[in-house]
Amino acid sequence: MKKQNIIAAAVGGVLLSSAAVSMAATELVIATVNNGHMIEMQKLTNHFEEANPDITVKWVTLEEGVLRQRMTTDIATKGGQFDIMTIGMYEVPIWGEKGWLKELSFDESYDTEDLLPAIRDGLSVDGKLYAAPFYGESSMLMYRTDLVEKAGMTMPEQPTWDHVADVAAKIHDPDNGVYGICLRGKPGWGDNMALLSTMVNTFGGQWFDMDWKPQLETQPWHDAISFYVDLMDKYGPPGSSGNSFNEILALYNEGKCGMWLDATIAASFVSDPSQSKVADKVAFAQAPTKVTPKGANWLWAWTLAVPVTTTHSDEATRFIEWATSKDYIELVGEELGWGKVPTGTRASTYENPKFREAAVFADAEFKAISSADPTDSTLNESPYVGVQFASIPEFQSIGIAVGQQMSAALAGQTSVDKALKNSQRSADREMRRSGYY
Amino acid sequence: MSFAQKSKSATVIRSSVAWLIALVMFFPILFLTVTAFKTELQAIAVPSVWFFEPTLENFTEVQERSDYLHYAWNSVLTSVMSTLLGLLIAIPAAFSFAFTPTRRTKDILMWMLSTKMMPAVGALVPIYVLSQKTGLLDTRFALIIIFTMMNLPIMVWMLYSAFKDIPHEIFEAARMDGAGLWEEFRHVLLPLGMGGIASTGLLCLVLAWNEAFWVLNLTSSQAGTLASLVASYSSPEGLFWAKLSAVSVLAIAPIVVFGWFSQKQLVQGLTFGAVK
Amino acid sequence: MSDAGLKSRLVPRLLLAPAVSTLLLWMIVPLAMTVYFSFIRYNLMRPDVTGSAGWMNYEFFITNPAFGDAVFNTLLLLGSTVLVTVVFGLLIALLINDPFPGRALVRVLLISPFFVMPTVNALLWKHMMMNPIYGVLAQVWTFFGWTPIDWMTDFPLGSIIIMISWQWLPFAVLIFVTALQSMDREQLEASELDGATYLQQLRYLYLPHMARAISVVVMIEVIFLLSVFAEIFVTTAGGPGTASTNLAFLIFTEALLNFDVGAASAGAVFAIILANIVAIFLIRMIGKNLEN
Amino acid sequence: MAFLSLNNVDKFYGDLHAIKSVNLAIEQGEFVVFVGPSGCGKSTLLRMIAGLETIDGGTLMLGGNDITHVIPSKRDLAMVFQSYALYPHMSVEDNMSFALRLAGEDKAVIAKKVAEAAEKLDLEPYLKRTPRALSGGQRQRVAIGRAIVRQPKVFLFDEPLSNLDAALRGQTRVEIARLHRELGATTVYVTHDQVEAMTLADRVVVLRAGHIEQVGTPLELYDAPVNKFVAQFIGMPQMNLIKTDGINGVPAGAVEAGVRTEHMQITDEGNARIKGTVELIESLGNETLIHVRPDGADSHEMPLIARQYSRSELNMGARVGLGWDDSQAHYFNTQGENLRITA
Repeated sequence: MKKQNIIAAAVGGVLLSSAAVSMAATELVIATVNNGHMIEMQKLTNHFEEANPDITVKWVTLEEGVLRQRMTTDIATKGGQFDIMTIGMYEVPIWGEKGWLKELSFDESYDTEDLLPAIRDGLSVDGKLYAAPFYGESSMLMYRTDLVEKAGMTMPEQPTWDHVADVAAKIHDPDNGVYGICLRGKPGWGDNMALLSTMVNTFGGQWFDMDWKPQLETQPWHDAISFYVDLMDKYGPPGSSGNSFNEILALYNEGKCGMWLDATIAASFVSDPSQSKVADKVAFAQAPTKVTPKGANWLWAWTLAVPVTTTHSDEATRFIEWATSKDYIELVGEELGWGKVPTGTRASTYENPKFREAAVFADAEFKAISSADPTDSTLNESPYVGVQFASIPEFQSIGIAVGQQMSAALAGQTSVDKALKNSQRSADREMRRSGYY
Repeated sequence: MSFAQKSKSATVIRSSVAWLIALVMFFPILFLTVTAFKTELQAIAVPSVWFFEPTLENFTEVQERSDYLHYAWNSVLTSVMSTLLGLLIAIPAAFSFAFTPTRRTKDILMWMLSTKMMPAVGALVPIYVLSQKTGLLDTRFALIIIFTMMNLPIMVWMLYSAFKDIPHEIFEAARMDGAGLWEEFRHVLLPLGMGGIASTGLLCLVLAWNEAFWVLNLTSSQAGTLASLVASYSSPEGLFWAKLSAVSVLAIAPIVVFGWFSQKQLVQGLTFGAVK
Repeated sequence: MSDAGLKSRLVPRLLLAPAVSTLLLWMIVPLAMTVYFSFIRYNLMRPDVTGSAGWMNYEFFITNPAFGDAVFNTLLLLGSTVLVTVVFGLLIALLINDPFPGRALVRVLLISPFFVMPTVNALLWKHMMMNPIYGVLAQVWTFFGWTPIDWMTDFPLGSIIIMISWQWLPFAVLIFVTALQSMDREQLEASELDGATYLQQLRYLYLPHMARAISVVVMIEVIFLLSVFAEIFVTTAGGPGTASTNLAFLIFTEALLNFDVGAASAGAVFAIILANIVAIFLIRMIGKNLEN
Repeated sequence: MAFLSLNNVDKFYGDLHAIKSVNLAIEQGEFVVFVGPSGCGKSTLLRMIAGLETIDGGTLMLGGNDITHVIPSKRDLAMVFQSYALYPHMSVEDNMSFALRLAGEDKAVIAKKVAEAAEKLDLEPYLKRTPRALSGGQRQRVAIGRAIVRQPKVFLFDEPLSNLDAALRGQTRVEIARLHRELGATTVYVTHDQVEAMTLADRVVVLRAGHIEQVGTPLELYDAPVNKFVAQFIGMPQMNLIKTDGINGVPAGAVEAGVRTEHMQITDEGNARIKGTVELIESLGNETLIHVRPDGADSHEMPLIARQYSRSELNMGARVGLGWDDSQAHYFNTQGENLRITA
C-alpha cells in the first residue's frame, strides 16, 4: 500500500472517529451471489475501504436464484436498493439494452483490452460495456485418471460423447460406490439446462430458429436428451434429477464420480486437497462433442454492474474498477493464494507464471473459454446471443419449464418424447404471449 | 391381570416408545448441530462421523463473513416489536369479540383468518411497490408492520379464545366495583388473560422470527434478519454443508432455546379454546 | 346526557376498530392492486408493454399445463399433512399423556421442530436427511440392506409432506396433550367398569372429547399450509416436472422467474378464491366444533 | 316516595320483549326477593337495576335520582354474583378492598372497613389467601364482604346460594338474614328457591315471562295468591289442583279448585267430594304426606296430597275420600285468576 494512502486512511479515520461525523462516508450496497470468489472479495474489501476512506461497502449476499429475483424486481420497479449488482452474462445485454445499467468507462490503467474477447463481447451492447466481469467460466470434463487407467482407457484432449459413454461404462462400479459419470439434473435454466443446451448444440440443435420458433421437437434435441437420459440411467448416481454443481462436487470430492462435466470453476475445488479426497487423481479435458464442436462448452461470467437507480454511480464505478482490475487479482494471489484468484476474465491472468503454477487446470480452462463464442454457437444459424442460453427476457421462464420437463424425463416420470413435446408447447406459449410471432 | 401389573409393564413399554419417538423427532436438529462442528469433508462423509474433534472453524467463518449480531439484533427487534404491536392491536379487538359478541363476530373472525390463506408471493409486487414508494424498503419498520399484519388474525383468534374462558361475571363485578374500561383492562383482563396473552405473544414471536419470504424480498443491507443470513449460505459453489449447519444453528438456536424455556406458557394458551 | 346504551355499543366497536381497519387496509390495498395488475399487461422485464389485458392473464394462468397439477398438489399436500399430523399427533399425545420417567424432557424434544425456521427445515432435510447418497436416511436404508430411496426424485411431494409434517406434528401434539389433560378421569374409570376396551375408549370417549382440539389443529394448519412455499422452493423447486408444484409455487414462477406480474396476479386472485372455497368448506365441516 | 322504584321498565333482546313494563317500589331497608321459574326475567331485572343490562324503556329511580342510564359503578349499588365472581388473582383482602381502592379511598379507611367486614363474616384468618384456597362457603362470604365494605345504598344478590350444598345453604341463609338485620340495608335478592324467598323476604315479587304476577309479604302470597301460577309456585309441596266439573258447591265460573296440602282432609269414601286410592305414604316424622290417586285420573297426573300432623293408620291401596273446607280453598277461573281475590 502506498504511503499517501495510509496517511489518507489515517486522516480519514481520525475525521470519522472525531465527534464531528459531518463527513459521512458514502455507503455502497452491493448485492452479490454467495459463491467462493465473491466471499473472498468481501474479506478483501477492507483494502478498498482503506484506499477510499470516503466509501464504506455493505454486502448483501444471496443465493443465485434469489439474487436474480431480487435484482430484477429491484431494477424493474426502480427500487434503488443497490448501488452495485452482481448479475450474470444472461442479464447484461438485456438490461443494458433497456437502459437499466450505467455504461462503464474506466481509466487507461484498467486495460479493457485485456478482458477476454468472448466475455467482453457478451457484456457489451453496441460496443458499450455495461458490466465488468468478475470471473468467467466455461465447461470442461473432469475425470479420474486412476479409474480411466485401470479400465485401460485413455481420454483425448477433446473426446466425443460416444467415447465418454464408453469410458463411463467401463469405470461404472456402483457396488464400490463409483458411478461412471455425474451430470447435472436439477431443473433450472442455469442448472440442468446449461449442460443440456451445450449437449444439444454439439448434437447440432438450437433453441430457436431464425423466426424465433422453438426447436425443441427437432431431431438433435431428441438425440441429445435421449443420449443424456440413457447415459445417466446406466452410469449415473442415484438422485441425479436433484443434482447440480454442489451436489455433484460433494460426490466427486468423495470419490464417487468417474467423470464430471461442469463449470471450469469446479477444477479449483476438485484439485484442492483440503476439500477433495481425489485431488491428486483428477485431469481435465474439453467438453465432449458430437456432430459439431460448436457450442459444446458453455460460457458464463459473473459480473458487476451499476444500476441507473443508484445515486452513487461514481463511487460504484470506482469499486468495480478496483474489484475487476489486474491489481485485485494480484491481491488475491498474494493474500489468499494463487489457486484462489478469480479466473476467466483476463488474458493476463493466464500468462502469470504464479497462477499457472498453482492452477493445474489453467490451460484447459483458458482453452475452453477461448473456444466459446456466444454469437456463433449453433450448427445452423440462430438469432440469439449466448451459448447455453438465449439472451432474451423470455428465456428464463422457458428454460425453467423445459428444465423441469428434462428433470422429469431423467427421473423416469415421463418419456423423452413427451417431455420434449411439453417443452415445445410451453416454449411456444411463452413466445406467442410475448408476440415474437 | 391386575391393574397395577398392567400399568407397570405398560409404563415401561410406553415410556420407551415415547422416548424413541422423541429422539427420532429431535434427531435432525441434533444432526444439524453436530454437523456444525465438523469440517466440510467430515460433513459429507459416509457413513456419518459421530466421533471427531469438533471445530469452531465454521462459526468463526460465519462471523468473519457476516456480522451475526447485526442479523440477530434485527431478528430480535423485528419479532419482539411486531409481537408487541400486534398485541396492542389484537387485545382490544379480542376483548371486544369475547365480551360483546354480535351476530357478525364469527364472520369477522373467519374473514380475518382467511386473509392469511393468500399466498404471500401473490402480493409481493404490490407490497414491494408500496414499500418502495413509501421509502420503507430495507427498513426494520416495514418488517415490523408486515410481521404484525401477518400474525394479527392468529393473534386475535387466540386471544379471543383465551379471553372467552374468563367468566363474564368477573368483569361485571369489576364494573360494579367502579372499574372503568382501563381498570377492567389493567386489573382484570391483563392478570386473568395473561396465560393467553403470553402464549399468543410467544407463538407470534416464533412465527415472526422464522419468517423468510418477506425478509428475503424486502431487505438488503440494513434490515436483514437471521432468515436472510441463512439464505446467504444456502447452495453457494463448493462444499458448504458444515458452514450451512453452523449458520442454521446460530439462526435457530435462540428461538429453539427460547421455545424450550417458555413451552409451559406456550401450551397454556395455545389451545385456541380447544380445551373445555 | 351520556347515553349508556349508545356507549355500550360504541366501545366494543372502538376496540375492534384498529384490528379491523388495519387488516382491511392490509388486505384491500394489495388485493386491489393485485386485481388491477391481473387485468393489465405487466411484465417486469418488458416495461414497454402496457395496456389492458382483459381476461388474458387469467386465461394464460389457467391454461398453464402445470395449473391442474398445482391445484391438485396444493390440496393433496394440505390433506396429507393434516391427516398425518392429526393421526400421529393423537397417538403421540395419548402416549405421553400419563406421567413416565423423563416426560418433561420428551416433551421438550418433541416440540423442538416447531421452532425451526422453515428454510432451515428444508435445507436440513434435503441435504442431511434425504440425500440418496450421504443422507442419514440413505445410511439407515443401507444398514438394513435396502436400496436407498431417492426421495426428491421419486417422492417429491411425499418428501415435502414429511418435512412439513415434521414441523407441524409438534404443534398438533402440543394442542392434543393440553386437551387430553381436561379428559374426565371418572368417565374413563366408569367405562372401564363397564368393560370397555382401550380401543372402545378411544372411539367413544377420547375422540369425541378431542373433536374440538382436532378442529383447531385442522383449522390452523389449513391456514398455514395452503400457501406452503419455502420448503418447495428450497428442495424440489416444484419438480421433477410439476410433481411438487403447488399453487403458491406456480404463482412464484410467474412472478419471480417469469416476472410476469399480470399472470402472477391472476394466479393470486385464483388462489384467494381457492382459499375461500376451502375456508367455507372448512367452516361447514368443523365450524360447529369451534362454536362456544 | 319509594327509595328504589322501577317505573314501566322495559327490556328487549331484538324482537324478544324480555321485561314488560315492570313497576315496582322498594322502601329503604326493605328485603325484596324476586322469584320465578328460570327464564322469567328475574335475573335480567336485577341486572338492569345493577346497570349491567341497559334499560330500554321506563325509568329507574334511586333515592330520588334518575339512574336509568347511569353506569353501574356510579349507582352506589353492590352485587353478589351467583358464581361469586371473585378476582382469582387477588387476595381476599384485595378482593374486598378493590372498589374502595378504585375510588381512591384513604388506605387507613380501607383497612378499617375491610377489617370490620371480615370480622362480621368471620373471614379474618383468610384475608391473605386467594379465593382458590377457600371453600365454597368462604368464597360466598368474601363475595358478600366485598359488597359490604362499600356500604352501598342497595345490595343486590343474584342466586347467591345456588352453588352451595344444602346444609351450607341453610346456614348462609340465616347469616344473610342476620346481616340484613344488622346493616338494615335495602336488599334485592334473586332466587328460584321459594324457601329462601319465604324465609328472607319482607316482600316477595313473583315474576313470570317478564312481568310481575304478584307482590306481597310471604304470607300474603301463601294465603292469597292472585292466580294459579303464584298459588302453585309458593308452597311446598305444591297446592293441589282439582278440576271442578262434577264437584258440588263450587262458585260460578270456577274451573279448578286449589287446596293446600294441609287443608286436604282424608275422609271416608261415603259422601266425599273425591274418591280415590292411596298411592304412597311419606312419613316424615312430624308430618305425613298421603298421596291419593283420584278415581278416573290418568296415571301421569299428579296425585292429590293430603298433609297430616299425626301418624296415619292408612295403608297403601286403601280406598279413601278427600274433602276440604271451602273457606280454605281457592277457586280459579279459566284465566287462572283466583276468584276469591279478584271477585
